Formats: sequence, C-alpha cells, structure tokens
Amino acid sequence: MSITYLEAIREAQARALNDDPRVFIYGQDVGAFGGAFKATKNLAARFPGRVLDAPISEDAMAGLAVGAAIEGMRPIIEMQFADFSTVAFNQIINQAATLFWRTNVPCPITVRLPCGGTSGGGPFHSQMMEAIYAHYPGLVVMTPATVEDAYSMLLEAVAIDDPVIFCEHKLLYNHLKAEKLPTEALPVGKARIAREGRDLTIVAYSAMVQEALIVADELATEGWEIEVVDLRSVKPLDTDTVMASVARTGRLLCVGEAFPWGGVTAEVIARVACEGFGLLDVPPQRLNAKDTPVPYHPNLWAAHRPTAPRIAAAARKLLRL
Amino acid sequence: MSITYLEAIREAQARALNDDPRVFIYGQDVGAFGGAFKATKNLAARFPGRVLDAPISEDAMAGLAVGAAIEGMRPIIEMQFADFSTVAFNQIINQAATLFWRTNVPCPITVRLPCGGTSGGGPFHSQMMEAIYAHYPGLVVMTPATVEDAYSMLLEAVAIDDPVIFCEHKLLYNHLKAEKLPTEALPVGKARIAREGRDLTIVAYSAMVQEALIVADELATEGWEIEVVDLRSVKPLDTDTVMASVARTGRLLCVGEAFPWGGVTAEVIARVACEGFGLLDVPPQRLNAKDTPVPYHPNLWAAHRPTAPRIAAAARKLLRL
Amino acid sequence: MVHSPLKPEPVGDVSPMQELYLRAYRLMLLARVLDDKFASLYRAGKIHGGVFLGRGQEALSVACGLALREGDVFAPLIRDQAGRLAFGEPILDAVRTYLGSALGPMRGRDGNVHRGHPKQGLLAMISHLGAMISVVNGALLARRMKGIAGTVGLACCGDGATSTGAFHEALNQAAVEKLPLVMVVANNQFAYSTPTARQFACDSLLDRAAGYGFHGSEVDGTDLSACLTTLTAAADRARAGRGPQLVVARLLRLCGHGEHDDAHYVDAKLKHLPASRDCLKASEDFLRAQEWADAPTLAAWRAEVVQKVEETLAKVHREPAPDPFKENWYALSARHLCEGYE
Amino acid sequence: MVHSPLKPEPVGDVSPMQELYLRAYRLMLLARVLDDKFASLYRAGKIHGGVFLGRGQEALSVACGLALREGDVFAPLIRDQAGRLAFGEPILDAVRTYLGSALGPMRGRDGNVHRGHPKQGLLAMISHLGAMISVVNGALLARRMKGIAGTVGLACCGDGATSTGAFHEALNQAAVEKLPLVMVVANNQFAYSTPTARQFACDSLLDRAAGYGFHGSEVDGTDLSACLTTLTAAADRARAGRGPQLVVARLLRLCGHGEHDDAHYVDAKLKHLPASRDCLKASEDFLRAQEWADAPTLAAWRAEVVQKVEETLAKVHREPAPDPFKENWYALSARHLCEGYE
Ligand SMILES: Cc1ncc(C[n+]2csc(CCOP(=O)(O)OP(=O)(O)O)c2C)c(N)n1
Ligand SMILES: Cc1ncc(C[n+]2csc(CCOP(=O)(O)OP(=O)(O)O)c2C)c(N)n1
Ligand SMILES: [Mg+2]
Ligand SMILES: [Mg+2]
Repeated sequence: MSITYLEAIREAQARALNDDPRVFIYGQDVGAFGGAFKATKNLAARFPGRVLDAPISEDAMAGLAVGAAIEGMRPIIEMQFADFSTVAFNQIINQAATLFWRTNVPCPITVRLPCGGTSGGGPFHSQMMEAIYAHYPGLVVMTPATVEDAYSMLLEAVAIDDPVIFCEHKLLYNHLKAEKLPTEALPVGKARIAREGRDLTIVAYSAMVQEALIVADELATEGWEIEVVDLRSVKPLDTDTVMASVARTGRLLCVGEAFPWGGVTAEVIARVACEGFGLLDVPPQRLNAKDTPVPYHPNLWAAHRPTAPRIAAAARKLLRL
Repeated sequence: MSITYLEAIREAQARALNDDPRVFIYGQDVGAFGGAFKATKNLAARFPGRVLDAPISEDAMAGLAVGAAIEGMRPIIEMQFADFSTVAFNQIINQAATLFWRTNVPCPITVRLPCGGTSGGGPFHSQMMEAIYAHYPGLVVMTPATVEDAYSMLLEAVAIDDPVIFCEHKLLYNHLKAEKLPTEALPVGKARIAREGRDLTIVAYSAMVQEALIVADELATEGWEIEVVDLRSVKPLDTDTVMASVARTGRLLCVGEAFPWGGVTAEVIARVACEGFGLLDVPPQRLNAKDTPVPYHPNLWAAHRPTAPRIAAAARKLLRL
Repeated sequence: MVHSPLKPEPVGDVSPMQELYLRAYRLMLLARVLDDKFASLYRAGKIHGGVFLGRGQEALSVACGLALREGDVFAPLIRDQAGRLAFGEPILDAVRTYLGSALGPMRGRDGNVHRGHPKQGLLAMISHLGAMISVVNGALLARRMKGIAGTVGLACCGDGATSTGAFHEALNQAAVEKLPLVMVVANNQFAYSTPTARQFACDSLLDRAAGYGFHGSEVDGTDLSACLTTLTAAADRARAGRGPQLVVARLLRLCGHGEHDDAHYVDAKLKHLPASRDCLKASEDFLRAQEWADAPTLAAWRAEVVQKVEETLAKVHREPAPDPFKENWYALSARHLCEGYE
Repeated sequence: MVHSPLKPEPVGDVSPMQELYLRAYRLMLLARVLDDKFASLYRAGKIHGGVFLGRGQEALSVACGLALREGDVFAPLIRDQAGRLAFGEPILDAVRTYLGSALGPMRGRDGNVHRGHPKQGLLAMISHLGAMISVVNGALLARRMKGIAGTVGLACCGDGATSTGAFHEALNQAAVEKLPLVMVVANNQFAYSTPTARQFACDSLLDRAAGYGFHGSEVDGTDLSACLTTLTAAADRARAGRGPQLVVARLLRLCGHGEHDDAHYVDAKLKHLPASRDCLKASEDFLRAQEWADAPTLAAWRAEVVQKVEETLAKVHREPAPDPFKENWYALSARHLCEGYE
C-alpha cells in the first residue's frame, strides 16, 4: 500500500471529523463533489451535514469559520486555490488573527490553501502565500513538505486553539507518496533535518524540500554532503534548528518558491545574520521565484520557480567560496 | 511660511490635478468633505467632477481605478486607512499588479494608504502594510519620511506608468513641517542619506526615519556618529546606498514599524548579508514592532512600536560590539 | 449575557407593552447620558482615539437589544450603546473601554466601540464594515450543528456598510443556510460625510431583501413603539425558523460621524424633517401623552442614570491603565507557538 | 475591436433581423467547433492547464458580443468564446492562447480564457470571480470624464459569481455612478459542482436588480432570437443613458466545469428539461423552420468553420513556444524601477 500527500490530507480530515464532533469542513465544492482536488472525497457521505458546500464567498467563508469557532467548533475551510484567499484576506488577518488577542476567546480555525505552481496553472492558480500570512500576528503558518507531515500537521492544525494557515503544495498532491501514515510526528514549530550533511545547509519548505533533496543527491556524487532543513512551519520558524545546522556547515542557502521581495528566505537569512552571524563561514544566499506573476506556459513556469538545477548551481557556488 | 507633510500631500494632488487632465481622485469622503484627514480639502471645489466620493467598496474602488487607467486616466485612490486596503487586496495584487505583465497595458494608478499607528488608533487604524504589497511583483511601494518626499514622491507616483502604493504615515501628517515645497528630488528608487556618520548605519523608512534621527542626535552627545539611511521607497529598495553606507560604518541596524516576521527589515538585512557580508564588522540587527496587533491604549502602543529609546538601546549595544 | 438589562421598578399595573416601552425608554436615556458623557470627556481631551455616538439612533438600537434574549448573538456596530445595554452589556464595559482601563473587557488592547464578550454572544466588532455579519452566521450555524434551537443572531450596520462586499456575501450566505439572522440597517442618511445618493441607487435598501431571499421590513427609526414592534416581530420570525430578516430603519444621525466631526455637511433642511426628530424626545412626548410618566418622573429617571454614569466613571477613573511591562505580547493562545522577538 | 466580426455573405434580400440571426448563428457555430477542438486537444494531452467551454451558452454569449459595437468595453468570462468572436476577437487569439504560442496576446504568460486586448475594449479576465466588473466601471467612468459618449460596457458572469463581494460592490458602484453597464448573468444552474440551491436563495437572480437600482430583464438563454432581442435592448437602454442593466439568462451548462470534469453530478432529469436544450441545435431547427437555411447550407457553413479552425491550428502549431531566456521577467512597465534579482 502507498499513500499520497493528497490522500494524507483527506485521511487527516476524515480522522479529525471522526474523532471530534466539533470539526466541520466548509468550502466550495467540498461536499458531494469532494473538492476541486478531491481532498474531501467521500467525506460528505461519511459525515453527513458536516462537509458543506459554500457559495463563492471567501470573505464570508472565513467570517463564518470565526463565528463557529467562537461557539466552540473547529472548522476547516478549504480555499479552492490559495490565490482566492486574497478575497478572504481581511477576515483572516483582521478578524481571525486578532480574536484571541483582543477578546481572550481562542479561534481554532484551519484554512487550507492549495498553494504553489503547477504546469499550466498561470498567475492566479499558482501563488505561494505563506509570507503574507506569516507577517501578521495571531496566525500559525504550516508548510508541510512530506506525506507524513501533511497528515500529522493537518491534525495538529485542527487541534491547535489558534487560526492555522495550512499551505499544501499542489505539485505534491499526487506526486509524493509514502508507505503509510505516521503514528508520531515532530511537534509543531520544530524544523526537521531532512538529510544530514556537513558542507552546506539548504533551508527549504514545502515543495522546495524535494528539490533540495534532489540537489543533495546530485552533489553527493560530487563528494559534497548537503544538509537539508525542512522548516515544516514558517511561523513559528525554528531558528534554533536552522542555526544548529549552520553551526555544523558554516554555509547557508535558503530556497523558497515565493516572490523574491521579503518572504521566508529573507526572514531566515535575517535571523541567521542577526543571531548567528559568527556561524557563517561565507555569505548566506537565497533563491526565490522570479519577480513577476507566475507564468502559465510550462517553459516559463519552469524557469520562474527555483528547481534543482538552479539550486544546485547556487549550492556549488557557495561551496566553492 | 511652513508646510506640513499632510499639506504637501494635498499640494501634490492639487498640482497633479492641475497639470494633468487625466488625473482624478476617488475615495470615501474625499469630495466636498476633503477626506478623513483633509488630504483632499478644497480639491473637489477647485477641480469639479474630478474628486469623487466612493461608496464603502474598497474592492470596487481599486477595480475602477484599473479600468480608468486602461482608458488612459491616472487615478489616485485614497483608502480611508491603510488597514481597509485589505478589502481591496485582491484587486491591487491580482488585478492592478498583473495588468502590465499580462497585457502590456500600463496601469498608472496611485493607491494612497494612510499608514501607521497613532495614539488611540487601535488594531484596525494603525497598520503598516508596505511589506505585504512589496512582496508582490508589479507594484512600486513608496514610504516617504519627509515633507519634501511626501510632495515629490506623490507627484512621481502619479507620473509613473505602474501601480504605486503610496504609504503616508499618519503620525507625520501634522507633526512634520518644512519651510517650502521642493523643486527637485532624488529619483524614485534612490535612498537618501538623511544624516551622515561613520560609526553605525541605521536604515529606516517612513516615521522611523524621524526616530532614527532623534537617536543619532542623542548618540552624537555620546560621541557616536550615526549614519541614517532613509529608504524612501521599499520597492524598489536601494541596496546600493545601504551597502555603501554599511561599507563606511561596518555596522547595521534596520528599523521598521511593521510586524516582526518578514517585512522591510528582513529584506534589507538579508540583502546586506547575502551581497555585502564582508562589509559587516559585527552582526546586523533589526528592530520591529511587536508580534501582536497594534494596541489601542497609548501606554501599550508606545511600547509596541520601536521608538527612539529602544532604537538608541539597540544602537548602543551594536556600537559596543 | 453578562448581566440582565435594566428593569424599571414596577409602575403599578402596567401592560406588557407599557412595561417594555418604559424599560426601553430608560435604557435609551442611559445610553444618551453615557454618550453625552463620552462626548464631554472627548472635548476635555480625556479620551484616546475617537468617540462615536448613537445620538438619534437609540430607539432602533434599544429595540435590537430588547428583541434578543439570553443566549442570542448580537453584533452591534458603532452607534449601538443603547442596544448593548439592552442586551446586557454592563455600563462598566463601555466606560472601561473608552477610558482604556486595564480591567475592561479589552484590557486597553482595543478601545471605544470595539468591545464585547464573544462567548456570551456579544461580538466585539472589528472596524472593517460588514465583516461581523458572517461571524454571526458562523455562530448560528454552529448552534444548529450542536442541536441548539431557538436562538437568533442580530447584526447592525449603517447605510454605508451595505456597500461592502462583506455585507453581500454574508447576507447571501445566511439565506442559503436559512440561518436565523436579523440584519438591521440603520439608514441614518450619511456614511461619515457621504450622503446616501453617493452610496446606493435603489429606491430603498429594503429592495435588497428580495434579492437575497430575506423577509424585509421597514421602520421609522425615530418611533420607539414601531421599533420595538418591528424588531421583536423580525426576531420572532427568525426564531420560529422563518429564515433571515432584513430590517431597514430610516432616521438621521444627530451628531457627527465621530465627536471630531462637526457634521457641517448635513443640510439644515434635512435636520428639520419630521423623520429627523430626536427619538429620545419623541418617546418622552409619548410617555407624557400616554400618561405613563410625568415630568417629575422623567427628571427622576434622568437623575438616576446620571448618577449611575457618574459613579461608574468615578470608579473607572481610579482603575489602572494597562502596563506595557505586564503585557504578555502574545497574539496566540498557544503560547509555546509564539515567537520570542528581541 | 481588433477586427470586425464574421459577416455572412448576403443571402439575398434578408431582413435586418434575419441577417443578425444568421450572423449570430455562424459565430455560435464557429465558437462551438473551436471549443470542440480545444476539448479534443485537451483529451489528447496537447493543452497545458484547463479547458473551459461555452457549450450550451453560445446563444447568450454571441448576443452579448453582437449587442456591442466597436469602442464598447467587453469583459467576457470563461464561457464566452462566442461573444468574443462576435466582439471581434480573432480566432487566432484563442488558439494561440490555448496552445501557449509566444505570438499570442498573452505571450504564454497567461493561458486559455485569460486573454484580451484591454486597449481595444476587450478586457483580459483575471480568475477571481466578480473582479472584472468594477474594471468595466472604471473604463466607463473614464470615458465619461473624457467626454466620450455613447459607448457601453458589458460584463459576463455565472450564477456562482453573483455570490462574490466584488460583484456586489461593482453593481452598486455602477448604479451610483449611473454608468452604462450591462451585467449579464448566465445562470447555468451550476458553479463548478455547486447547484444554485447552495448558491443563492432568492426566487430569481433578477430580484437583485431592484436592490441596486438596475433595470432588469430575464431571458431564455437557449433561444437565440430572444437573446439577441434582450441583449440588444439592454445595451441600447444603457447607451441611451438609461442606467445600468441586469440581464439574467436561464440555461444549462452542457459540459463539465472544465474538460477535466465529467459533470456526473448533473441530474439526468435536469438535462432533459426544455430549458436545457442545446441552443445551437435549437437555432438550427429555427433556421430550417424559417427556411433561412437548409441542411446543405448548414453543412457547408460547418465545413467552412471547421476548415478555418483547422487552418488556424495548423498555423499556430508551427509557432514558437515562449522562450524563458528571451523572456524579460519585468513586471513593471518602468524597467528602471524593476529590481534585478540573482
Ligand atoms: C471596509 C471599511 N472601509 C472604510 C471604513 C471607514 N469608515 C468607518 S465608519 C464609516 C462610515 C460608515 O457609515 P454607515 O455604514 O452609514 O454607518 P454610520 O456611521 O452612519 O452609522 C467609514 C467609511 C471602515 N470602517 N471599513
Ligand atoms: C473568487 C473566486 N473563488 C473561487 C474561484 C474558483 N472557481 C472558478 S470558476 C468557479 C465556478 C463558477 O461558477 P459560475 O459563476 O456559475 O460560472 P460557470 O462556471 O457556471 O460559468 C469557481 C468556484 C474563482 N475563480 N474565484
Ligand atoms: Mg450611515
Ligand atoms: Mg454557473
């Protein structure tokens, strides 16, 4: 048996619905249809009345989730694509994210964002939005890179008493497979050493972890040992694990699939520069997508986001310094 | 005669309306009332039919601006508070910011955002949003810190063929004064050395420039010469000027009034760390607002944002390293 | 709610309608006196940030609060001091929040009209207009899922807020889910300085009801009896499962948008229309005409609420302001997930 | 627009209505054949990303395009191949955009239905539903400011998009500004898999018109004559300064949401209702009943459009794909303000 990243997300939701009567799912086409990506397939039938189709009203979807959370429910809302969460932006950052701080009432909602580019996706079905949400106080932002994390982190997202932005990468949905679902997991907020090494630390998250691992494999054939750190959640961001890795390797490359201004790579490098300056043997480097919208055509799309060859080139440059 | 930051914004709009028939202003209460902050006072009377009250529809305000820009107009839209631009977020980042790249049709709109905290403003009338907009390709993000820049940069914002997010700081509106309006200005995209020094570079923007200058004065009495760089625009961000300053001083403190995750301070420090690592004699430092919503009560608000004493303390620490 | 709304002492053998009216009037009076107090504190520079009054809207607002019961959900907006009191919000909450007391429900983190007790059904508004309505929907949906029946949710907004996308999405959502939402629109002729002619172009905002599948009713917002009847009926219909309700009230904002605003843009003619009368005065006239209260009684009631307000202020003035060093600066309830900065 | 819409050869001494109908029919046919072609290319794995068809909506869509004139503004949505052709979009645009040709209007940057020539009044939709309507408003307001009279703007959307806040804000905005906006809602019973019962609760979306102060009309979207009449009348009213217009059409989406979707969730019963008929077939029946075209003529017309489509495809297949090394990667028109990364 094997299970995909997407199936893990579905199973996590099934388990959450099964174990906790306070959980429900709300989103466009999530009901009988099972969602645009089938992340909720069969759930409406298995859990009648608890997997509800929403009108095309992302603002009201997020607002409704907050209201239900106030009443003790634990809603999961699915945005059909992360990009459409811009319409719910106000409710997420101003309503959900401020509720606990303002009123002392927790806001346990999970916002599932199918993120990231796919071939042919184009400017409005491809965006990475983790940096936008991580900027705001009051949100937890998860970016699972493995099947196991997709499962266990989604369960934790639902269990956490705060709003969680759950960034699931569409490219991993069917492509990433594991043998079985995990029975234990790292705590939220802990990064993971996805591969050990001593020559260079590549910090990555979401689909970039897979690219980084390819690069590590490739550079291993050249004799380099690359350590890959999977951030898992970008807020909180596990600076300690990143710095411990940089302490071992002295070299840091941070890779993100988002737009280049700001974002996770800036935050990681700023933290290491401020708090772990002495650990760096050479200047840190970052790699992001290009500073244009995400292009539709596969040729352009493949050049827009960082992929193994570009990461490998950046890594080699760093290793030679 | 003296002129305030707010008056400079008003005069820039008057001049833009006067000089260019394609310019118009659209926003809530901007007409006869002259705007919540009086930034458009008397303009409706002086320019009949070109300063229009909008319904409480930020999404449609931004969309309308894009449509008018397509037809060759140069709209200025005023958000009553920057915080309400969250409702227009989708139209700004997905409609306005992608138009030129997608269609080759320029999108010369200016979005005026009254930003930043004031005493008693609270969580929803105080936000800094420059980092959110700077993250997206296709936008220019200006953060004027002086009366002169408020004037000349707003004129440039209107003249630029791309969407400009014009972040004007409410705390400076009436507080900051100049003798007269400038007749020339640095080009957009160039940072300014607000004060020369050789011991430490403080990079700041918007209202933080004033705080940094206070700190520089104060530390001068202790014998330190602090260089203050005013970024002026955060996208594009003038890395060259920042690095040239750090090359002189060897020490970097970056100060922002936004939330601590991501944002301008992360971007500046990441750039200097990646591109100017060798220029730094000691680890760079950053100072931001706290990671909670902006509090209402003056006691809390004053502690939430960086102010001269906190900046001075951070600077002293850096200088002693 | 947190405590039970002001009840008048029994005035002998009164009808339920009379009792409700008297209760409503005294709550309106309390709201007005409290608002006036905030206005004078504002003028004296004693309040941080803005002050927003319900002057002229007390009849509508109080009727909203009184149409609700314990266990219902209420999302007041900026002009709902009367409705809040009627729903059971203690005067202390308003005073503490306006004066920024550390002991207030918002602990100095938020101020003025941004207060509430969400767990008791009194939502704490965010500023973004229209945004609270879908939150009410969520609370109502949750109750349905939990099998709780017979409660309703009431959301207030102004004419201006009807232009927001959030208003639209939430009304449509309530209709699709057949939620017991009562949406009350106070058409007070202005959104800040913007007259309704620049805000919408339908004949009446009531014309929106059919487009959502809401039951709609209109009311003269200066007539307390009419407000009580209309709001109670709307809440009762929602409670009885007859779906969401839209109530549109016509009145005039008898103050500036906030106390910083002199409202010079309000046409004098408009102020002298019958529809612009002061609902508080109108209900006093009514009380006297009905002989439900004479001048000395009214004066005594006023004295009583003035004293209550003064006492509360005196108490709150002695309370501590929030202390930034005691503040925990955590935005998440899961503290272990908060990042430590600096 | 970029070129002038397909005109049939004169068929002798025909009435203007007959000529319009014939022209409309042949544009519908072209749109259908083109759509079918995209569907088969999709099945063959030759198209990157999704394919969205207008099957069953061609009558309504073509009527939208034909109601407009050069100089008008058109904001088509995902099912408007026919309307685009009628407004003058070259077939080449559709084929190049779907196949990602570097020579297409979007140069491979955007794909499928996301194409246009904004400067010629054909807006290039973003995906976010409802977002194009206020852009049309802006174009219309700009024209008014520039003193250009007599042009209108027409925006299309589906039943689902009416639930967006953007739709609401834009309609209200158009009404307040009295813009010559024609808003056409194709109620095709589904938004992706979601039936209208989960989308709205009003009796008809036409009930929304009064709430905005729009003139409203309803039309059978499967009846080409009715569509032509209704849309022309609506555009004429807008053109004559009679304010914004809402047209609601009833029909059924005769395909999946996209070609990846088999639409298994569409009830067979629904498919067999008269209102669910295929508008293209219905207009062929009409043409024959009227003796405006016989079977051989229809076959010849079809052969002609098939050839046109095949020729266009053959041409585009030889065109270059976008080259990432030639791409400039600048998102701003002011290149000196673009940051260089890497
Ligand atoms: C989305 C949004 N945009 C702008 C504002 C600023 N604002 C606060 S109150 C107000 C006017 C509200 O008018 P209305 O809804 O009629 O209520 P009223 O003040 O008349 O009671 C405006 C524009 C806001 N709070 N939210
Ligand atoms: C704001 C937003 N949310 C979600 C989507 C995803 N989406 C694309 S098309 C669609 C269904 C649209 O239905 P409708 O408006 O009825 O148009 P139809 O496809 O039936 O023509 C959805 C949900 C979107 N494009 N925009
Ligand atoms: Mg109002
Ligand atoms: Mg539809």
